Formats: sequence, C-alpha cells, structure tokens
Amino acid sequence: MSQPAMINRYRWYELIGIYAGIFLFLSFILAPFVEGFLVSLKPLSLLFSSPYRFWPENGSFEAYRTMWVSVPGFARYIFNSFLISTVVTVVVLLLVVPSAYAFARFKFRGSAALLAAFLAVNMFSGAVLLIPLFRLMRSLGVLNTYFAMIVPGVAFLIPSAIWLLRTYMMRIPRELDEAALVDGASHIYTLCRVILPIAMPGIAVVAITTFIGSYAQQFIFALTFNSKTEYMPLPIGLYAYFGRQEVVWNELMAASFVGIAPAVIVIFYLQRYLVSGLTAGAVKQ
Amino acid sequence: ADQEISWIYCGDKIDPIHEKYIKEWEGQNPGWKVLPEVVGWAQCQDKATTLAVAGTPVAMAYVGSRTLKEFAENELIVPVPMTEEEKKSYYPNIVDTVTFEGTQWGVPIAFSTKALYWNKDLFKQAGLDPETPPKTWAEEIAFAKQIKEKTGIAGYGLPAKTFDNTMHQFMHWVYTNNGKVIDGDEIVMDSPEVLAALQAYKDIMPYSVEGATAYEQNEIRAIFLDGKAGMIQSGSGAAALLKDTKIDWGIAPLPLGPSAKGEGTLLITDSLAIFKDSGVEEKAIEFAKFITSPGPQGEYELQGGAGLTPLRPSPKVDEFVKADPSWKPLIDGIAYGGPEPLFRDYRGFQNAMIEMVQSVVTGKAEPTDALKKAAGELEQYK
Amino acid sequence: MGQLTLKKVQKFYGTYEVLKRIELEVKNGEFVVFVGPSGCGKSTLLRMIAGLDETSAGDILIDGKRVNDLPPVKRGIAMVFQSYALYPHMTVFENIAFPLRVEKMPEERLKAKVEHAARILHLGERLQQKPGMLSGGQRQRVAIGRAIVREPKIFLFDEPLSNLDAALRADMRIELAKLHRQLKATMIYVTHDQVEAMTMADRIVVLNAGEIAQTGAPLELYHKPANVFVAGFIGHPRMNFLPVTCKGASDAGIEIDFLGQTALIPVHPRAGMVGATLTLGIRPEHIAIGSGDLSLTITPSVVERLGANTVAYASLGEDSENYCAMLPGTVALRTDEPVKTGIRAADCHLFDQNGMAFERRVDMTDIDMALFDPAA
Amino acid sequence: MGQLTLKKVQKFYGTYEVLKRIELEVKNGEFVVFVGPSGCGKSTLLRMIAGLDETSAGDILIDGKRVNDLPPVKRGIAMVFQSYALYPHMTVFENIAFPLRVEKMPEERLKAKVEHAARILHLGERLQQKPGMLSGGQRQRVAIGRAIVREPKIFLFDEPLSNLDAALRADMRIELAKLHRQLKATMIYVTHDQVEAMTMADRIVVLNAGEIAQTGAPLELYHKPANVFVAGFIGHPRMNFLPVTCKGASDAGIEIDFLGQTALIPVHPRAGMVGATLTLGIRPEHIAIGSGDLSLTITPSVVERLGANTVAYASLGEDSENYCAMLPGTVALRTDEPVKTGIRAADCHLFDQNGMAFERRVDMTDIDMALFDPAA
Amino acid sequence: MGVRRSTVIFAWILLLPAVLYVTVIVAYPLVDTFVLSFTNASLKKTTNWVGTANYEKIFNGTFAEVIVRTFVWTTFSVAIKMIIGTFGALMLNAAVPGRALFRVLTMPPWIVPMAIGIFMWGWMYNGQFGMISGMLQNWGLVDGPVAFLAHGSTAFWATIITDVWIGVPMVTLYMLASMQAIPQDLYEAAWTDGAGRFYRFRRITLPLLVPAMITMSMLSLIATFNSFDIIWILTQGGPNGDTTTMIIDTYRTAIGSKKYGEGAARAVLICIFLSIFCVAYFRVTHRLASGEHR
Ligand SMILES: Nc1ncnc2c1ncn2[C@@H]1O[C@H](COP(=O)(O)OP(=O)(O)OP(=O)(O)O)[C@@H](O)[C@H]1O
Ligand SMILES: Nc1ncnc2c1ncn2[C@@H]1O[C@H](COP(=O)(O)OP(=O)(O)OP(=O)(O)O)[C@@H](O)[C@H]1O
Ligand SMILES: [Mg+2]
Ligand SMILES: [Mg+2]
Repeated sequence: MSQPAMINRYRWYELIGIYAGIFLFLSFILAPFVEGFLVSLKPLSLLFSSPYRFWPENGSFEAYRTMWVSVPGFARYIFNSFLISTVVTVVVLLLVVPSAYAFARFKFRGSAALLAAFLAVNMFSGAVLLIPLFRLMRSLGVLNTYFAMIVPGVAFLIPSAIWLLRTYMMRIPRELDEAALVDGASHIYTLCRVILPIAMPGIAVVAITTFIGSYAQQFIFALTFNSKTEYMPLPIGLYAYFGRQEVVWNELMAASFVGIAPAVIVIFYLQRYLVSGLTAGAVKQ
Repeated sequence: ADQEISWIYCGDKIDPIHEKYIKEWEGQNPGWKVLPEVVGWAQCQDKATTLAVAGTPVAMAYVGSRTLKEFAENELIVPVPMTEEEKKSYYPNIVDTVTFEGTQWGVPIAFSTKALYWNKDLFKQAGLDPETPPKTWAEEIAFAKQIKEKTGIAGYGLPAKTFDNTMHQFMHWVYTNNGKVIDGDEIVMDSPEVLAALQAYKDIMPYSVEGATAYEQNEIRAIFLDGKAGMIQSGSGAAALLKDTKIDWGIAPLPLGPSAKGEGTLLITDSLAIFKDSGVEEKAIEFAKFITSPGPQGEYELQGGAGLTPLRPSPKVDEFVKADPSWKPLIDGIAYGGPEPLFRDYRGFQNAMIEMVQSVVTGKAEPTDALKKAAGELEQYK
Repeated sequence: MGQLTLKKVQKFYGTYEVLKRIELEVKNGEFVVFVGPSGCGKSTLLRMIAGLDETSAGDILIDGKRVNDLPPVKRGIAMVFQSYALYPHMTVFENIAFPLRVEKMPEERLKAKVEHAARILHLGERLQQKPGMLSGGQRQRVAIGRAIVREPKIFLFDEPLSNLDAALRADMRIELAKLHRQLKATMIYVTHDQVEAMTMADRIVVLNAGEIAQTGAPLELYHKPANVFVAGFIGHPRMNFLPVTCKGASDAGIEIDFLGQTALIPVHPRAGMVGATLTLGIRPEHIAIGSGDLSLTITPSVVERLGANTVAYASLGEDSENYCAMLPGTVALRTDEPVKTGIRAADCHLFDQNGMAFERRVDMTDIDMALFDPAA
Repeated sequence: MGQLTLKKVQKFYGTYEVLKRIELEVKNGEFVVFVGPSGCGKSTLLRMIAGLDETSAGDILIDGKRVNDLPPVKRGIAMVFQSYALYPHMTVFENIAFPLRVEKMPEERLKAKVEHAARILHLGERLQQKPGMLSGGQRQRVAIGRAIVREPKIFLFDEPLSNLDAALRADMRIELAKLHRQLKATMIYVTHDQVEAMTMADRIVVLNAGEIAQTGAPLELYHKPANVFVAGFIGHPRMNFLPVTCKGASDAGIEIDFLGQTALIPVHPRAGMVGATLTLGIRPEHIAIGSGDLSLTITPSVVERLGANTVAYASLGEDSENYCAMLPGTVALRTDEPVKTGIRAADCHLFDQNGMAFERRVDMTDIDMALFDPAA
Repeated sequence: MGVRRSTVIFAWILLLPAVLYVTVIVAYPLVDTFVLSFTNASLKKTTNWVGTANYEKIFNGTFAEVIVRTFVWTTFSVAIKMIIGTFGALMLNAAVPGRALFRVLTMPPWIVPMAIGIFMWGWMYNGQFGMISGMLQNWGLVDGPVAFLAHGSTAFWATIITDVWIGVPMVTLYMLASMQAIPQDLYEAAWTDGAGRFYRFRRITLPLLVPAMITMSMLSLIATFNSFDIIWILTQGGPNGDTTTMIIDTYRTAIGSKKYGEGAARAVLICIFLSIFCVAYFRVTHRLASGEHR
C-alpha cells in the first residue's frame, strides 16, 4: 500500500478525534470482556471483595489450568460446538443456495409472498415454539442426538441466509445465465458451473454468519432436545461451572475465553472477506 | 437388556456419594440400571416438566417439594406413601412438606433451614455488643440502623431479586411471627401477622444493602462474606464459607416477630418425584427410598459446604453438632418450622409473593395495599 | 443453412405493444443489422429470435421450421451479449469451450475446436488467462469465440461494441466484417450506432417504435431514405432539415421555395402538393462553400477541425436546430464570421407533411451498384 | 485569471514513476486537452492539479502561486468527474447548489446563481428531479453546472463524455465548446478519444507513458506530428506506416525508395541518413484512386461504405498491419478486387529509426493559420 | 425472462428443499401454537377448547402495560444500536493505521455465547463488586454502591444497553459495508467543492446510508422484539416487572407457569403486533427515505 489518498489525510486533531472515537466505541464493546478477563484472573476467594480494584491482586492464570480439570469434558464441548456449527452451516448452504438463486432469478406468482413468509420465520424465537418443537423432534426420532441440535438450528438460520445471499446473487448479471442457456446448458448446469463459483464471496459471508450464529445460539435447543452430556455444545458446557452452591466464576470466564478463541481466530482471518462480501450484497443505491 | 431408571439430577456432576450408592444398588438389583442425567440447577426442574408434558417422562427427578401438589393434581407423578416408621425417622414437620391429601408424593432428599448470621466486627465498630445477636425484629431493625449509621456499612442483607428464594426468605419472617399463608383451602395471608412481617421489611430496608431487588440469597451471602453487611439470614452453607474468611461471626436462631408464639422457620425440602407412565415406577420408588435411606442420605448431607440440613436425627448428627456448634441453631429451628405452602400453581403463588415483596422494598406500594393485592391474587392459584 | 423468417411477430409487455407485427426475411449468409433509437425494440426482437424472450404472437421460422417453442440451444443460434457475459471464474479457454463442455464433447476434439477459434480470433496467447485480465476488445473476441465453436446457423449480436472506445470499435468492426466473410454464416447484429450499421451490414433494418421504418442496403438507405426518420437516423452528422414551400410539380421534379430562392428538386412528384409545406433534407457533407442551386449564409458558432474534415455548426433561427456543414479539412473558416454555403438541388431530399420521402431520381451511375445486391 | 504552470512535476506510486518531470504552461482562458492511451497518466496528472492526489516532486503553480500544499477548494479549480459523481439523493437543484451551500451563500443569491447555470445548460425544467431520472447527457450537464456555479479559475474535466453514446457525445462536444467561449475560463480536459481532442482543444498535450510526446494546436499535431506515436495517435483512421529506404538527402527533402519506386519527400533533411531504413507515414484520407508520386496496388479485404466516405482496408503483407485508405463515398470499389492507389509526396510524413519526425515543409497556405494562435 | 412453465417448475424445485424444511420445522409448530392458543392446554392431560378466552384474559390483565413497555424498550434499543453501530462504522471506516485490528475487535459480542456475554454484564452491573459501580465510587461520582439491576429505571436501561451491546457488531459490520459501497468520487467531488469532513458526512454519507439503515433497523427490530435471554438472565423481568417485555411474559406464562394455552395466545399476539409494526415502519421510513434530508 502506498500513502493514503489526499482526501484521507488527517490533521493531528482529526486523528486524535478518530482514535478517541474508536477508543470510546471499543471501550463499550470490550469493557465486559475486560471485566470477564479480570474475573478469570482472580482467585475465587477474592472475587467477591470490595472496594473495587481494577487490577486483581494475586491475579493468576490458574483458572485457565483448573478449568480443564474441574470440567474434564470441556474440550469435547468445544468440539461438539464446532461439529454442530459445521454441519448446520453445510446444511444451510445446501438448502439456501438453490433457494436464493430461485428468488434472485425467477419471478413467478407467489415468489414475493414466499420470500416474505421466509422472513416472517425470523419473527419467532425458538423459545416460544419449544413445546411443539419438542413433540416434532420426538416424532422425528432425533432426540438426544447431534441432530436434535442441528435440525432446529438450521431452520432458524435459513431465512436470514436466504435474504443475504439473494441480495448478492441479484448483482450477478443476468446475461451470464442467458449466455449459458443459449449455449445449451441446463438450469442446474448453469447454477453449478456458472453461478456458484461467481457467488463464492457471498456464499462465504453467509457461511461465516451462519456458523457464528449457530456457534453462539445453540443453547435452548441443546438444553431441551438433548440429554447426552457427550453431545452438549459449548454454551451448555459452560453451565457445568455452575455448582450447587457456588458458581466457579473464574473458571467459567476462563472457559468462555478459551471457548470463543477458535471463532475469534476464524474471524480475524476472514474479516476483510466479511466486509467486502457484505458490500457486494449491500443495498444498491 | 437391563431395565433403566432415568433420573434428572440437578447440579454440575454426580455427587461421589450418590455414585457409590448407585453402584451398590445396581449390584443388589441385577438387571437394573440407574441413568442419572446431570442438568444445571437453573434448568433441571423445567426440563423434567417439559419431558413429562411432552409425554416422555423420566422415571425420577429432583424437584422442589412445593411443585409436588401441582404435579400430583395434573397426574404427572405417582404417590410415594411412607410407612409410619419411615415418617418417624425424619425430624418433625419434614414429612408435611411432601404430604397432601393424606399421602406422600415425593421422597425428601435435600433440606434446608435458616439462621441469623451476624458480623461481630461490625457490631463492635457500631458500638454494639458483639456477642449479643438480636432476639426480636425490633432489635434486628435497631441494630441494623445503628450499624448503618455508625459505620456506613449496611446493617442487614435483604434479598429481593426476582428469584424463588425471595419468597422463601419472606416466609421465614412470616413463620417467625406465627403467620400463615394458606390454611387448608383458605387464603389467610391478609392477617396482622403477615402484615407485620411486610412492615418489618419496609422498616429494615433503609439500613439494608443498597438495591435489594438486585440480589438473591447467595449474592447477599457473598456481600456478607466480604464484610459489607452486618446481618443476614442464611443456611448452613454460609458457615462453611465463613471459615475461610477473616470475619468474626456468630450464628443464632432467627429473631422473632411481635406475635411470635415461639421460634419458627420455613422448612424447604427438595424431593425425588416419581413420574407416572415411565413404566418403572415401582422400581424407581424402591431406588428413591434406598438412596435417601439414613445411610446414604446421612453421608450425603453431612459433607458440609453443600448447605444442607440433616433430614433425620442420628447419633452421627449429634456428634457433628458437637464438633461444630454452628449447626445447632439450624437444627433446633426444625421443631418450630412450617412447610412451604402448597399451591396448585406454585409458580403463580411465588410470582405474587415476589411482586408483593418487591413493591414494598422499592417503596412502590404500602405494605397494607401490597398484602391485600397479593392475597387477592393467591385465590386463583390455590 | 441459416435462413430466418419473421411472420407478423408481435410482443406485448402487459398491454404495451413493444413490437408491431414485424415481417422480415433474412437470407442465408446475410449480414443484417437492426438499428434504431434506444427503446425501439431491437434487443427485444433479437432476444425473441434467440428464444430468450417469448413471442407473444406471430411465427419465427429458421430454415423454414417454426421455432417459437424451442429453447435457444435447439434453434441453432449463438448469441454475443452487449456485456459479453464472460464467465469471470473461467479461463479464456474454458469460456470458449463452455458450449462444447455442455454437449460433452470429447477432450481432443474440444481442444482442437477451441484452438481453431482462438487462432481465427488471435487469442492464442490468452487462452490461460481470466477475462478480468483482458482488454475490452479481447473480451469481445472471447465472446465471439464462444459463439463460433458451436457452429451455429445464425449469429446474434446485441450491441457487442458499445462498451469499447472509439478506436477499438473501429478495429473490431473490421474484424467482424472479416469474420463474416470467413464463416459465411448468417449474422444478425443489433446496434444503435448508425456508423456500425452502415459499415457492416449487407442489409439494414431500421426500427422505430416497434415498427420497421425501412429495410435496405446501407447506401440505399443513405441515398434513398424512405422517410424523415430514416433520413435523420442514417448519416453522420445527421441530415439538415429545412422547411420549404411547394411551388409546383412536373415530371422533372418538384419546384420549391426556400426563403425566396427557388429550386427544382429531381424527385418523382405526387399530385396536389402545390402550396404545401414540405421538408427539404440536405446532408452536411453535401454543403459546399460558395454558391449552389440554393445558397445560405451561415455564421458558424462552433467549428470542429477533424483534420481531414472541418465541421461547422450554425444556428439558423432563434430556436431551430443546429445547421451543420461538413467541409474539407483545410477550409478557411472561423467562428462568428459569416460564410456563404451552397447546395446542389440533385443532392437534396424532399419529404411530405407526413415525413414520407418523394423518391429521388438520384443519379447513381457512380455508385457501385453491386452493393445493392448483397448476394453477389 | 486562471493560469497554470507545471514545473518538473513527478508522480511515483511506490518506486513506479507514473509521471516523468512534466513541464507545461497553460494560458488563461485556454482550452487544453490531455490525450493519450489508457494508463499513460492523464487522470493522475489532472488529479494532481486538482489536489486530489499528492505531487511527489515538482511544483504546481496557479496564477503564479505554488499550490502543492493547498486543498482542492483553495486552488480555485472545479472538477467534472468521468462518472459525474452526482449525489443520487439530491435534486438537480441541490446538486448544483452544493458548492454554494458549502460556503453558506444566502438563499436568494444561491437560487439566482443555480438558475443562471441551469439556463446556460438548458436544465431549467429538470431542477426538481433526481439524477437517477436523467439521461446521460443531462447528468453530464448537471455535473458541469455544479462546476460552473463556483466560478472557478480553472475547470478540470476527466473524460466527461466517455459514458455517453456516440450521438450524444457529438452533441455534448459542441455544447462544451460553446460553454468555453461563453465562460472564457481556463479548461483542462482529459480524454483518450482523439476526435474529442481534435475538435475541442485550443492546444493538445499528447501524453505517452508518463511523458509529454508533443504539445500543439490540433492541426499542428495533425500536419506536423513530432514522432510516430503522435502521428499514429492523432487522425482517424490512423496513419499508415510503410518501411522505406533513404536514398539521399538534399535541401528539397529526402529521397526515399519504396518497393522500387522513388520519391522526394519535402522535409528538412538531416545528415547521415543515406541507406537507413526510415518510416513513411501517409494518412488514409490522402490516398487516392489512381497514380501518384508513389503508387500502390491494394486488394481491399474490407470496404466500409459510410455514405460520405468509403474506407477500404487491405493487408500489405503476411503479418503487417492493415493498410487503410479513405476514399470518396461514391467510389467504385469491391472487396477482393485489386485497385491502384496513389500518394502525393507532399502529403507524406517521414520518421527516422527512433521514430522522430523530419520536419515537413508543409504547404499550409490553405489552412486557417489563425487556429495556431488560440488567443486570437 | 419469459414466464415459461418449465422455469417456474424449476424455480419450485430449487425452493422445495428449503420450503419443506422450514414448513416442517417451523411452520408446523407455528400452527400447533396457533391451535394451542384456543385451548386451555396446561400440565393437565386433557385440553379443552376455550375459544378466545385466553385472549380475553390477556387483555383483562396488565398486558397493556407490557405492550407499551415492550415497544418503548425495543424502540430505544434499536435506536441506540443504530446510532452506536453507525458511529462505530464511521470510525472504523476512517483510513487510519490499525483499522483491520479494530474491526476484528468489534466482533466478540457477536461471537461469544449470548449467556456468557450477559453474565459479564451482570458482573459489571453488580453494585458491590462490579466494574461500573466500583469505578464510579473510585472516581467519587457516587458515594455508595449502586446496584443497577435493583431499580426499575436503571434495570430498564441496563437491559437495553446489554441488548445494544450484543446487537452492535452486526449493525456496525453492515453499516461499514454500506459505507464502503458509496463511491469514492462523491466524496472527492464534495471535497473539491470545499466540503469538510463533517459536512460530507452529513450531506452525503448519512443520506446515502438511509436505505441500509432502514433494512438494518428492520431486522434488528425483529430480533430485539424477541430478545429473551438478556432480560431473563439479568432480571427475569423484575424488579416489580419493570423489565417484563412481551416475550418474557410469554415465556413466564408458557414455560414458567405451564399455561401453554395462554402462552400460545401471547405468542400469536407477538407475531401480529410485530407484523403490523413492521409494515407500518416500512411504509413510514420509505416515505421519509424518498425525500432529501438536509
Ligand atoms: N421486462 C419488460 N417489461 C416491460 N417493458 C419492457 C421490458 N423489457 C423491455 N421493455 C420495453 O420495451 C421497449 C423495447 O426495449 P428494448 O430493450 O428492446 O429496446 P432497445 O431497442 O434494445 O433499446 P437500447 O438501444 O436502449 O438497448 C422499451 O420501451 C422498454 O421499456
Ligand atoms: N493508486 C495507484 N497505485 C499504483 N499505481 C497506480 C495507482 N493509480 C494509478 N496507477 C497507475 O498509474 C498509471 C496512470 O494511471 P491513470 O489513471 O492516470 O491513467 P489514465 O491515463 O487516466 O488512463 P485511462 O485512460 O485508462 O483513464 C497507470 O499505469 C496505473 O496503473
Ligand atoms: Mg438493447
Ligand atoms: Mg483516467
């Protein structure tokens, strides 16, 4: 990169203003994490002590070691979360890519209504539908399996994924489809060989958002539809640090940081992709 | 294959003592297996209910005894009658917590009572006699006032969060003033005794920890452990935790209200409920009685730190109390204790009580009005 | 073979009639260009021939067979899109090979065909590049390559050059013309640029608001436009139009009056024209410095010196259009200095009140008449 | 006043030198056009003058004052962007009023100014519309309107017409030329279209790979290109180049040999040229049917009939470039039939091995010499 | 493209898997919920039709208050999310060193399991041991502990702020993307005309972001309306019901008190309100968006 364009040259006071703004913004975003991190460093006996001291006395990373001991299955929970999120993401993509293409390309009677209906699904939180869903899961025979968490997870992530990808695909020139059609390619062939590769950045964004949505969102379904400890995902696993009398706060926080680390790393490498992929899908002027 | 008894077990992991006795029972009953499913405290009762409602009940679940009536009325659980002998083995009043319509609906497995803890250092600082705990509400309020005014530190810790134990804490006050919420099928809450309790809440608020409605009892306990509250009412767990702090503390029976006829406390038990239609009800009852029989239960509840009070008298308990006199007020109170009121819709009852307490401690309503309103609401839940 | 017939072809969008009973016959091997202003229905007609848009009414026949209900690939056509519609993720080779891959052609034959096409189009060295790395002209050739390999009976082009800059456009025009002679395939070409139409077509179809305004060889349209619309549309800079009065008609032509000057325009006369206001058309390139059968003194407001030519623009009245004259490159002329220009009566066009032309008795001996017979 | 001086202006991107010590003087009121092929640095230079890009080295002076470190608004320039950069959410009125709003001009004066600009640009009826509803030409005028109201000393245009179609481009060219005469402001105009350059410029600056290839009035560049690059770039269709051998040099010119024919090209000779291979340049419009000082029989592979002109393209050898001749519109000519063409020696250009021109002794009496002095 | 029968069939084939999936997993339980809302379903084994009794019961209670509170809570939360998110996007859009890192640092609230994020806020709000109360005391801004979740008004705002915190990363990301979609030459043109940074923001960035803002606020509205975990974990709707929103009330009725019928009726009402609200919102904002904002 060369030096920034002239228009983006900042005077010293503008720079101070921008960094102050960023600092303010990030303070808000990160303050709870700072608090959580400080909690994770404090010995349990010193956690509940006032007056408030920002820097923990006798702070140590002990909790980051003991968390593995007191909840031996924690690694498994992270693995489960990864597994579930990965499968959810794959299934969502399999379902959403064709539908988004159909919505982006074909106008037929009821297509607008159907799209609206998909969006309406977003209006229901899983919490409200828990009991009927439970009955359904039971009749599908997927209780207490990974699928108990995957199946409903997918359903509630489909609408926003369709919406995002459809916007992206509408920006792919229609001539590409038509050219393939003239050359004798079937619709399916066109979709697979022409549209899919071009829509890859958009698909990547959808994949990332779906993955994260499912990584953090697995709580209520996992709780109700699965009873097997070995299948539990991370959010439930974190509840293992709640004892009968005492919440082991320092280990809980340590475990949270360890648990989100993989996703943070993924985001770190993909953030540029994420922003630009969204740009392409952003509302057109 | 083996027959299975599924058990929703609240907590983070199975207690080693339970684990040991499950093995033992399985050894004695070949062909049977006990399958505990560990569910966090916050969700385990809801989960048991959801499973039962959805038609796939577990064989057995750990529930608050106060829910037994609701479950029974909706035919979700089966009765677990006790023999006279069994009843006798418990401390007095305990069996009442799982009894209605003349039969028992669960096997008590956990039990707690409360006593007053006070911080002798703060008493000293405030010019109070560190060795004299308050005996009455009036004293309690006066001491709290003195502590607050002399030291600037809260004299009392009152929990009033939107949480089940807000109702429990209040029931302790009701029972130490000879009050009652429900008598048979009649709501008798709108009485001078209960009103006095509510008024006492209002009176002690100014000297209590700021923001009562933000804390439940464990959070208040943490504040006490930090030396930032003069007095709290709490269970056995606090004693265990206090031993690790530098605080000089004492424990005494709960102070009494003006109408008290004698000591009093609320007896809270959790029980093992046996769900209907699991197909293994008989065997589940058998197991439930085994795991709560004096041997295993005694070992379980006296581990200390778990915050439990023993369910049954035994030489072991006497020994224990001798070794650690702080247990004495907790166990002595049992004799005067009353059960949690049993409602058909206990959640409705609990919410009404919490709302009543909160409206008084936040100054939103006068005790008289709040009480009248709550008493009216309770009618629909009985 | 690649012979196309349109019979009373109509297209409606809702109740709006975009194309009005189009009748057209395209011979095998002919290069036909559709021209017309924006929105006149050129693309729509082409897309209907391709099978991308549905035909509302009428028949489309290719080699005598009705194809209305056939999908594009079964019609034996290939289309080159204005935007080229290259697949950005595929190499040039794969782009060209695409239609062959669809029909699962064996690898060697496919390779041979693609390379043959690449040779014709001078794309040999680019085969392994992605379209993003190519210049506009190269992209255009890739798009053509993709059409060539299918060996269609009819090529359809929708404004393929409009994204290129002027110089490149000129080059590509020539290459397309060569390609046509090489492949001897029927080509139908849409443009709104009349220079392209003039230079490439065997025959031009001028469309105006969904109707065919005139069909004919380029120079026929240039010399004998059937109406004001075609006269104005064909030729660049566009023809100047002057209001004149009809003084009389004879076998020799029509005598008109323009600002007091009279002239006899050699056209086939019609009866009952005397006194009517007609429109006189004169192309800028037929205006000369000095006197003529009609003379006009103009004050150029803008003079464009193109080197070979000089174009002068003048305003004739308050709110009338620009009057434009194309003069030799070395003419002595300055803005704001009046200059006298002359027009030969033989160069003039004449139109009636409805804008229909009086047929010119044009002296075409020095025009290569062979051009009027594209099959020759 | 709007006088611009560039002194040894350089621009680096990293270590890549995009502009190489540009020296240029633009007079007040002059219309200067930068031309050159894509990527030669035109936009970069313009943006440096505007103050949008930083100047790596050298000085930019406006009215004698160094402005390198001033932001655009303080330089007294206004810029019209290739994409127009209209604010899509504002009406035409607000778009034009934008610079005045920035300087907080009182409402009535602002209104008067905007309406004055709208009148000049024939936008009166569009003032309340949004840019999205306008045609390309209208948008372009709005962009100009926004520049006009600021009354800048210097207007900068970056390929403002390249998004328009051919017809509109021709119209806008004329309007821009009129505007220049009306406002009498200095204008600097970037394009890669040499027709635009020729028709609008008082003076053309031809850029090639970051260097100025030649500066001069349009017809000077047309008649006396300083090198092969300018010769090929200016003029359309482009000049034909033929390899010739130098036979001798005299005061009258250089005698060359082309395929056995000799001719004396009237240029100022240089010493030591005999035997060298030179390049002969001849413009297509200077080729005639029949014999000339040099004659060449060509077989046209493509014949473009433009009406007024006919352009014939032929290939001279296996892999040599197209040879192009522009002939009268009515010439009798067919593809694939050989025809003899002739060239006048006086029309020829001659370049040495390095591509530098020998200065022509061109007979310019019939060219309007006033054009070489734009201030006149 | 012409509406050919074959293409319509193809479109449906493409849509079918997703449509079927969502129908089975969401629509079916939805219908179930709708049916349930007309019964007295509870823990009892038998359920009876009760007609519209559940709905009548809702409106006889304090539900009106809950509705108003829900709308106020949602409106504030969405508005603050949009303001902070846009502000953040603006800051992160500035071409300053470290920008990539800062962008990554905005993501954690989105990535962290919601419950954990909420626990951390719970810590911050704690009057005795939490950061906010502690800092305020250390700086001498308050003289005793302040329990933010204890008082109606502070709890109301505390839950809003936590909700904002969880929603801001998505808004920021989306607004950032939309900002980058604005052509650079608009800014250059404005700069050339003398417009300063703030003026450019006000007259160009902001108006051009309006469509993106409408879309984003719409989506965030739906999510916020259904925001459950935050309030449930922090206050359970207390104190005194001051943070009880419709979804909390519904959950408490259906799952807490096991009154499935009444809970279902509340769920149906939420959907109806949300739909009406969304349509109205869309109408109004679109009318606004079509005018020039000066
Ligand atoms: N899908 C459609 N629905 C309604 N009207 C349409 C549709 N497509 C095109 N039209 C209308 O049909 C007319 C012809 O459009 P067409 O694209 O064929 O014009 P064109 O001659 O190709 O113009 P251009 O030179 O601008 O490409 C136009 O008036 C256009 O508005
Ligand atoms: N930001 C940049 N970083 C590196 N190189 C650049 C940058 N901007 C332009 N260049 C290079 O500078 C050279 C000149 O670019 P410029 O845009 O001035 O060309 P131009 O003459 O305007 O071309 P065109 O006619 O295509 O607009 C090009 O080779 C380009 O690749
Ligand atoms: Mg078109
Ligand atoms: Mg440029």
